[in-house]
Amino acid sequence: MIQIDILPLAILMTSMGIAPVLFAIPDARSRLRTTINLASASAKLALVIWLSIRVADGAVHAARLPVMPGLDLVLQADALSVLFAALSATLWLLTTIYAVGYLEKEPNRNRFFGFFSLCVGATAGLAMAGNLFTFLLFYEVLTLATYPLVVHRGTAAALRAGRLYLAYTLGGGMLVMLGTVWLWVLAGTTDFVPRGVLGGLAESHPGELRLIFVLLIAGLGVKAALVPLHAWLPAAMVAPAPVSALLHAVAVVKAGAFGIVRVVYDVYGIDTAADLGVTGPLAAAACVTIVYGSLCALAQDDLKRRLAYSTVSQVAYITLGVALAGPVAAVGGLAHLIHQGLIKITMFLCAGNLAEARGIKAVSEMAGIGRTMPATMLAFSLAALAMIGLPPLAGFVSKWHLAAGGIATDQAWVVAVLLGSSLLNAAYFLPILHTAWFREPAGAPAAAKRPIGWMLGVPPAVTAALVLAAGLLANAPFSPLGWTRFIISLEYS
Amino acid sequence: MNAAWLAFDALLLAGILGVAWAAMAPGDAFRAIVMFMVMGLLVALAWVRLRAPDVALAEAAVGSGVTGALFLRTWHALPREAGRASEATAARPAAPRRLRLAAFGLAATLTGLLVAALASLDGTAPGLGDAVAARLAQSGVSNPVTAVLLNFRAYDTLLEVVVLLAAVVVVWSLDARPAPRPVPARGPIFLGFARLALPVTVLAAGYLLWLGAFAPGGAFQAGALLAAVGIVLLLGGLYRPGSGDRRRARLAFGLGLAGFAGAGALTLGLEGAMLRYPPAAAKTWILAIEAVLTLSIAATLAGLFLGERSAPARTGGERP
Amino acid sequence: MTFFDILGGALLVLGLGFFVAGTVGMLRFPDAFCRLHALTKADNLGLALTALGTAVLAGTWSAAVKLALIWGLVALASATSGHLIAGHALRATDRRDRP
Amino acid sequence: MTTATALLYGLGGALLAGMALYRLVTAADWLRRIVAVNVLAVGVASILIATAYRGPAAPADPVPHAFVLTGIVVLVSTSAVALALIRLLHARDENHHDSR
Amino acid sequence: MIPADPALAQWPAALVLGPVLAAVAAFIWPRAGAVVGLGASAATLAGALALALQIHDSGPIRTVPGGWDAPLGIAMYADGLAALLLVMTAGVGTAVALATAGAGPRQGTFFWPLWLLLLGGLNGLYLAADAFNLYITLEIVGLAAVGLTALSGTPESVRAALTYLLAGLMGSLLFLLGVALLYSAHGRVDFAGLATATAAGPAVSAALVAMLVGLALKTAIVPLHVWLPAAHANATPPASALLSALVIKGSLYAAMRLWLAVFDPAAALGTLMGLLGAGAIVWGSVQALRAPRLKLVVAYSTLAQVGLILLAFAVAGDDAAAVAWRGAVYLMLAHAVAKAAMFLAVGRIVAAVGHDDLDRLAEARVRPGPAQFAFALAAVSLIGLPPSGGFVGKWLLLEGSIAAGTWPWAAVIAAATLLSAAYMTRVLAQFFRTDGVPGGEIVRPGWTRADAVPLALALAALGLGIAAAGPLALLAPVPASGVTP
Repeated sequence: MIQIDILPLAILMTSMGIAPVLFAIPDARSRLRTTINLASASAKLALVIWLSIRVADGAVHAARLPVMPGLDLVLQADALSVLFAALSATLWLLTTIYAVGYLEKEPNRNRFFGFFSLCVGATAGLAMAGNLFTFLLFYEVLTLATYPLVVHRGTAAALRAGRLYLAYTLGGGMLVMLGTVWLWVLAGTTDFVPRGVLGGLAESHPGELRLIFVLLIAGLGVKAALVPLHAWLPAAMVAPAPVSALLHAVAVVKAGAFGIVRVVYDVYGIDTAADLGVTGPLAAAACVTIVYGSLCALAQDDLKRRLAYSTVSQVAYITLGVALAGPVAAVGGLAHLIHQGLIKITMFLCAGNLAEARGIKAVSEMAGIGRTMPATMLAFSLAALAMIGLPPLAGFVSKWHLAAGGIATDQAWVVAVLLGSSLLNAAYFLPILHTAWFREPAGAPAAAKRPIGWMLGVPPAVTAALVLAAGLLANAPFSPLGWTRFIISLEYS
Repeated sequence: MNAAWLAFDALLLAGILGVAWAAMAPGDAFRAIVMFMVMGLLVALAWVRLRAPDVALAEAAVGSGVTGALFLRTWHALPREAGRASEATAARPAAPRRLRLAAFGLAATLTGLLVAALASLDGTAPGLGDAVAARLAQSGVSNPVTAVLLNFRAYDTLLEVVVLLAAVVVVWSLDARPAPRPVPARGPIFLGFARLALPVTVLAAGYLLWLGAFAPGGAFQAGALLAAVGIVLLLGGLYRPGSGDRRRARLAFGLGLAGFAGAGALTLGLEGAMLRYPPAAAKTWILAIEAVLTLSIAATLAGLFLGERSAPARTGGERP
Repeated sequence: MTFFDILGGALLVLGLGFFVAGTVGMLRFPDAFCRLHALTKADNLGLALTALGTAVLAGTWSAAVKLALIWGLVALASATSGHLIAGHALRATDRRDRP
Repeated sequence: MTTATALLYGLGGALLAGMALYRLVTAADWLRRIVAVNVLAVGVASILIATAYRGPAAPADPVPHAFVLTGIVVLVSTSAVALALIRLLHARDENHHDSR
Repeated sequence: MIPADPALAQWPAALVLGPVLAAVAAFIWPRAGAVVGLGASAATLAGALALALQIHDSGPIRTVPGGWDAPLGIAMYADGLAALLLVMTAGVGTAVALATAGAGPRQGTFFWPLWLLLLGGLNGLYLAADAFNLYITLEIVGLAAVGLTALSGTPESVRAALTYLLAGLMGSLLFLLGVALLYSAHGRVDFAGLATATAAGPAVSAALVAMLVGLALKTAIVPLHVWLPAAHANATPPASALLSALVIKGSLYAAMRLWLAVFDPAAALGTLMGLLGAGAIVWGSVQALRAPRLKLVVAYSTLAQVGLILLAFAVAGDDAAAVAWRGAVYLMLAHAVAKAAMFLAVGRIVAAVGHDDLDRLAEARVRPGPAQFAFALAAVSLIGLPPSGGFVGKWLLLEGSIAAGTWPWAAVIAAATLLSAAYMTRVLAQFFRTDGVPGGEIVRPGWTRADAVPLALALAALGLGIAAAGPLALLAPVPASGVTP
């Protein structure tokens, strides 16, 4: 039966519904487009806040539409949904402002913003997906909507990156589909239910369930950029800066990580997963990714590539937190979903500003830039330090919980991994800061290409502030950490 | 006696197979066409032997006659010069050995399959002969084949007429550059023959149509005869279509189907089932439909023979 | 075996003979004209005798009339077609003779 | 098959079909292929007619006869289209030559 | 002998008679062609929808035109499967007719009667419950299709039409051979009787083989596909749309119907069909990846898509098979809509760019955005990505093969998805590529009314993925062993 609930539908439509409008608006009418964009983005943010309040009160919001016998399209808002939805809504607003400024006078803006809002809409759908079927649907839509953004420049390099992106993500999508269908055939349901839906199947069909788990995680791991499925992410940095922000912070990699969380917690259930012995390998894979990503980052001179590899490593923290199968670690992992997003978007927006203002793309070109672009570099440095895990910044909070969780579930080796990766983070971020602040520019500093308007300046500043706040106010109820604690209290009741 | 008949059948069959092979053999196309027509006549003979006079008539008139005429017209339109003939008519220069082997394999498989199938039949399948005989009285006609064609399975026949119309639509949709037109056969002797033969043929066609109700014959055979009349008129230049005739021709082509399908719609409305005639008036319905069909079929066959656009525009005369 | 059966059979055989003769001529004679000559004569007569024989065997007047009609038409047709073929052959030879 | 005669003609039809298929695949020119298709059809028809035969005494089954009648008309229609296409193809080629 | 409810009984016959009569009118009065054509198509769509609702509520409808019941008479049978294809045909046809309404004079003159004959023939084909009846409808469809192929009048199209005609003729004669064998074995050719007839043997299996091979020729199942690429790639866009969206579905449906309703083929034969399907997927995709022309890519993708549908024949197991069949039918539906959209979009693109040479598309200065968008949306459905009809069909097919435990087929389906994504991306990349343009500003023509139809069809293909519940409800009883006696 069809079940209608305005709130989730409205949140979906605020970004998906306007996409056709944005497509139709000719390039010239940029003011109209911007107005629509910002209006809907703010509206969405407001709605998500409203939703989070309702969910905190324990209200249930669900809309469903039957598609195939027994398989419904379900939009259902629970605490975990709100976490992801809030992240994407907030960052969408900021990224949109940034993108408007960034893409001034470029061709195909209608196409760009149309697909951009489709992406965010798909993300909202992913966040509120009430079952694996719905999740798969939006997972693929996200892939499709992102491709035109990756190849937006229309250059040979962009198209190469696009092909790589599609090859990986569609392959991953196919794996998820196989896993989902198999699960559906086996369990007769794909619903997300806290603590899992498999019931007795774990005893009767352990082998099949393990295979399905591998299929699902491999498929989701592509977007989450788990090594060795990560190659598309560094390649995709040819895309414009707002798109990088979208890929790394707002939508894509997060979708993968979020999916892993859903599968482990709400399909298998953390205990069942642990019993099936699939969490251990997952944790191992996460650790490998953490270390490998950081090592690769060390070797990059191109700023965006270095950031990309750091994402590979950082997103694995989320997976790790989930895979450690303990409440504390889980809090750390989920909190990092938010923290990493805030941190990484700050860095990419700053990198974009450097490129726009001074044409700086490589670390080696950044000598002395701290003096010419202090505000930008201040935000960047803050984010970098947070990423390294300097107290009391956001990164520290999540890493601390991860470590504590590792110890709690007596897997102390995690601490070693975390320390190692933090050292590596320092090893590839501190040189940047050093070059930027303390090095003399070799020769004359690069000439200014264009001034940084408020549209380019404000968003990174805000995100940087959020990074600070997320760390300082970690114990406030609606802080990322606080909300994560709330979620985990449900999962580990 | 029986053995003698079997011998005759075997001989006839051998003749058919031989002529058929000759008809398909590479070499002079004209010879092939003539052989094909001969085969048609022999086959008609064989089918008379198998007590299928209606089909034999149709095969002789349509399968051999009209088709043969179509072949000859096309052959006539094609160039004789070897070099270009190959480009115009050849799909492939010649069959390489591997292809021939493959083809032989295919053919052998098909024949083998069929022989096995036919040999396995023990003749227990009753067929529908008795069912037809049982309901023949209600059908309105006494020739069982006509009863099947226009009453029991009239829907099939309706669709068959659709095929006929589809064919003429397609042929007329192809705008060929005026292909050379057959030599108009003039001269007193031909004219005399035409004056005498054509009316008789028309008469014969009418006779066949009327006969169809209770004896071998019917709309298609009659239509074929009339078509022949038309073709002779056109070939002989006794009748030259003008530009205005094109619409009239379309009308004639469509008429049969319009009538038949119209009857279908009418019965659907009146009787609640397509082509279920009022029992009392079945024969009237059938004959009416057949009459319209005959004219339309004749026109259509002639139209197929003539082809579109070229036709009215073209003026007779020697080929270069 | 009545007299009519024998008569009819005999006529049929005779007609068949003419057909055979015509066919042989058709195959053996050098050019179109001779072939036509052989053919038309043969099949007119041959058909006439065959038709007559069949009529005798059938033994009804209506059948006889129909057969007569058929014979007449065929005779007409063969004469005409013979004429046409001859004309074609003539033109063909002309064309060949032309330098 | 009820009688030897029917079987005989049925097998004859099978042979015709086989021969036609062989020629259809190997034939070098379109005209010959259309001839082959027609022969194939005659082969199929012969099988139907043979099926309908119930011996010299009994009347034959009219339904297969109706099938064959329909088939003959369908085939002449299709052949007419094919031949018209061949003529058109030739005309086009000729234009092609003239344009050279 | 007389159907239960005469009012009901009229639908099937009317769906055949209507288009046929309209075709005659459109042929006799060429000037009225467009009006008659559009009107008849729309009316047929309405009728088909009404019939579908009727069947959805009160089950299959069986009528006997002529009032003589089978086996002597001919039965018409309309179940959910037939109804679905009727709606599909009339729907896609109406859309294409709308797109054609403004085409050139010659097309105008002859397109309409040909299309209406095709429509009538297909309707008759879907409703046929009698092997010989099915044969004639196949011939109608075949002739009309050849006419549409040759409509563009180019030498290539004429040659293609001739090859197509010969292949189709060969196919229908093999089918007729099968009918003859069936009659000689069972003494009847109505599906209901054949389904219940006990006597099997060489004749029946020979009939099955002959019919399947014949239909495979008409459906262009690899390796019997040689005629298709040339025919579909050289016809006019509307003709290509009709040919690839509807015509091949006719013979495919016939094969499906016979498979389900008349014969109960050995599992081995099913596996063989599956293997053919896999071969078709690989061959079609590889050719699409290498094809130099846009229209050829689209044409070759048809081969692969048909191959995918064939996999349903291979999935055994009762429930699993039912699911797989539903998936196959839904794939047919989705492919029809999406492929029509795609060919129309290609037509628009070629009109704007002036050629369909794939490698030179990136250099084109004109970028018809709406048409390219429509193409992309259609591609989404053809690849089988959500939300689209293609996805739903693929899901059901996967579900069937996994439920039946036939893993190889699941793998083949996955491979098919990725391959189709590969060759579609090959085209899309050309649309996005802009750095290849030799100097000068890129021209981006805005929306025109002519873009509406392809776009609408493409969106409909996506809509099939959301609103799948209704159609699938119609298919619920498949395979209720096809025709109930």
